[in-house]
Amino acid sequence: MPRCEHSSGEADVARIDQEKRTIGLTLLVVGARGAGKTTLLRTLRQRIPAERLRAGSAGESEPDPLLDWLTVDLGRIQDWQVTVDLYAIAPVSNRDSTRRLLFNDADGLWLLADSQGNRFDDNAATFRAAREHLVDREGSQRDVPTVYTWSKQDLPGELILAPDVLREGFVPGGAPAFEADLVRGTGVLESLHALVTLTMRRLAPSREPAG
Amino acid sequence: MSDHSSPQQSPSFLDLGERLRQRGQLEAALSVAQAGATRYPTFAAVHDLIGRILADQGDDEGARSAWLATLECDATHPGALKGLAFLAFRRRDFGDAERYLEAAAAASPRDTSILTALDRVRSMRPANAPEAINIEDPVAGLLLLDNQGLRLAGGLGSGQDEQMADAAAATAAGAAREAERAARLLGLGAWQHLMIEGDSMRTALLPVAPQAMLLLRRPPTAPVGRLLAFASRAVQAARTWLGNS
Amino acid sequence: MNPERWQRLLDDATAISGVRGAIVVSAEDGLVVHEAAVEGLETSDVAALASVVVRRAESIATASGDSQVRLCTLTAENGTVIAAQGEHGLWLVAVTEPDVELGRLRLMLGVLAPALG
Amino acid sequence: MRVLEPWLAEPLGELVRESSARLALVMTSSGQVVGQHGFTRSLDVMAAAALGAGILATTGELARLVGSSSDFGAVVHHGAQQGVWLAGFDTPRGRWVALVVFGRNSTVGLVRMFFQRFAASVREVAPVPVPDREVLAEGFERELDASLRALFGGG
Repeated sequence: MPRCEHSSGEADVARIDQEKRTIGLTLLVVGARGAGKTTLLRTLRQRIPAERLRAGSAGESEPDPLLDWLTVDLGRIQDWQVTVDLYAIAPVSNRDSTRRLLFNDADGLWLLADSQGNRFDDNAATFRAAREHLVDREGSQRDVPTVYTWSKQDLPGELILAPDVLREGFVPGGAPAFEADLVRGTGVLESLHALVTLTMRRLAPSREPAG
Repeated sequence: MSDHSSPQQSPSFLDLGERLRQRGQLEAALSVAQAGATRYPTFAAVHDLIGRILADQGDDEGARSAWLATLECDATHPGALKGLAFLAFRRRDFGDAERYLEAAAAASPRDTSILTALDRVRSMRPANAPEAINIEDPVAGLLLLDNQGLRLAGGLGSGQDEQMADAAAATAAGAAREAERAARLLGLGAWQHLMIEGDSMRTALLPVAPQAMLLLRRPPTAPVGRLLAFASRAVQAARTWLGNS
Repeated sequence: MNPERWQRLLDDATAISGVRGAIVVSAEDGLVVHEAAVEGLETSDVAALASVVVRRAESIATASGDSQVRLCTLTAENGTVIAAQGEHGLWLVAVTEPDVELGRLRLMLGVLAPALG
Repeated sequence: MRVLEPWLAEPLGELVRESSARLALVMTSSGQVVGQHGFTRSLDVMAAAALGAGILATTGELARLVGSSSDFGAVVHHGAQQGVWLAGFDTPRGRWVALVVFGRNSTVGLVRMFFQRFAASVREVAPVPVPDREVLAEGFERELDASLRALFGGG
């Protein structure tokens, strides 16, 4: 778990280390049980060059079903080394303290909806719970960059809801949403690309010590 | 097996050996006692009997070995402590004699013969005669150890085996660290000694060098002031020993 | 538990010339139970450090096959810490100047400490 | 031992060494870890930090409920084999919390003493936060986009 190794003392913002010139983003992947969080992370591991992946629970023999995670090294951008920590959290777990901490620290939210019609309520409940968890350390609601990914869009049409229906049901305002076939990887990298961009945009103008 | 190493009751060979010794039949007494020692190797009384027979024969070195063997079986055996005191007295080492008698007195506080002997030894010793210091003697009650808790030389004194000396060394190093830290953090400067007093023993722990310390162990009857004076000389002796090593 | 009696004991101990302060310490947790000290003595530090020294002294005694430790005296260049065992894990601890009447203090603490319980 | 900022290493090392601590955790009052010793699993660090900060907040609330003018300062759990010391302290970076787990070879008194020294040392050596200025230069997003495209294969 990379969090405590290179975090700034500030809460609720990305970890920016002025001395080492590093930026670390914490992104949470949230989805109902079976929506495809683990598959999504597995696909990222396959699609992103190995040298850009750092330790994650994939290194363990079996991914933790309650908390799967992954660190992606985005490389040097201008003179900043940027990394992204992705945490996939089960909607229900006995690790409330861990989850609370992750939601406190989250810079961006990746909401993954199972496109199957019969999972609509599960998705809704999960997203609602995520928003409830997304509070700052004083308990106020936080607004963080969010992208939506509709998984299982490769299933037969009679089983799934169309992207515009899902958008109508779940997406408030103009947040980006992507259709995805998690196994083949369609839409996954696009979603991450959008989320990282939105999150970094939120950081700008960011800060560093004067003088 | 306990019934092979130590008899339930005082066996008849002890009476026989003692009677033969008292009648002056020392060779016969010794063969009986040695047969008994073979049968019961960890029975303190049989080694004590051998010690007395050998002392009667004038074999002080043999007697000393037998009484040390007795103390290995029973660390506070008064007969062996008295015997060792007797041997020390005979070689006019009154300091050693006093030390063994002090240990015997601690083991048998109501034995007036020991207290009488102790008075006599003390009166024989010149008031300012220094007690002999032998850093390497395992029964001298001087244990030199390094700051990692490893024994460098000496032992805990009569009746305490090497294993126990090693255990004491291991704990003493930690105690020295705490003593040093407590004195320093309380603004008391460098520590000089830690004196530990209990019902059965007085123990002093002193720094000898940055890497070494000395544990000095004496019976509770040993006067504290004299113990510390001796400890101070022992530290010097230990420094010399370390220099020579 | 008798704080009034402890206070009397501590007053007796600190009445000896050269005694900077005296405290009742719980050796198990290294905390001050009662104190009578003069200025400049951090009694909580004394309790913490003295209790650790006492515990280490007890370890030496145990490893050497000796019985309970009754009195533990740490002598340093600029003073002495002396701890006497009372009942129920309580120790009477005094901190002194270097020129204290140590012989008298030893005897007094040895007599006073058993009354701690 | 791991610390977020190098200046914390020495005080934390001394706290651990002198108090014979088995585990130590230093965090902000909101549970953000700033240093730790002895934990081998990061998940445990995070959980301990969250729980520790939570416990201290809860006991502070309890102190207020029972009419205490300040919080309890420290919370101590004393078990048969090990104990836990949990206490808050003020630093130039705000209020922090230390959690120390100690075994039979230490005592509450010893941990308390070295915790106080640790807190004083942190107050002394912690750099005071200075005002910020903007950092991400113009063109950052463009470079980020290019980097992501390169990494994700044009995605």
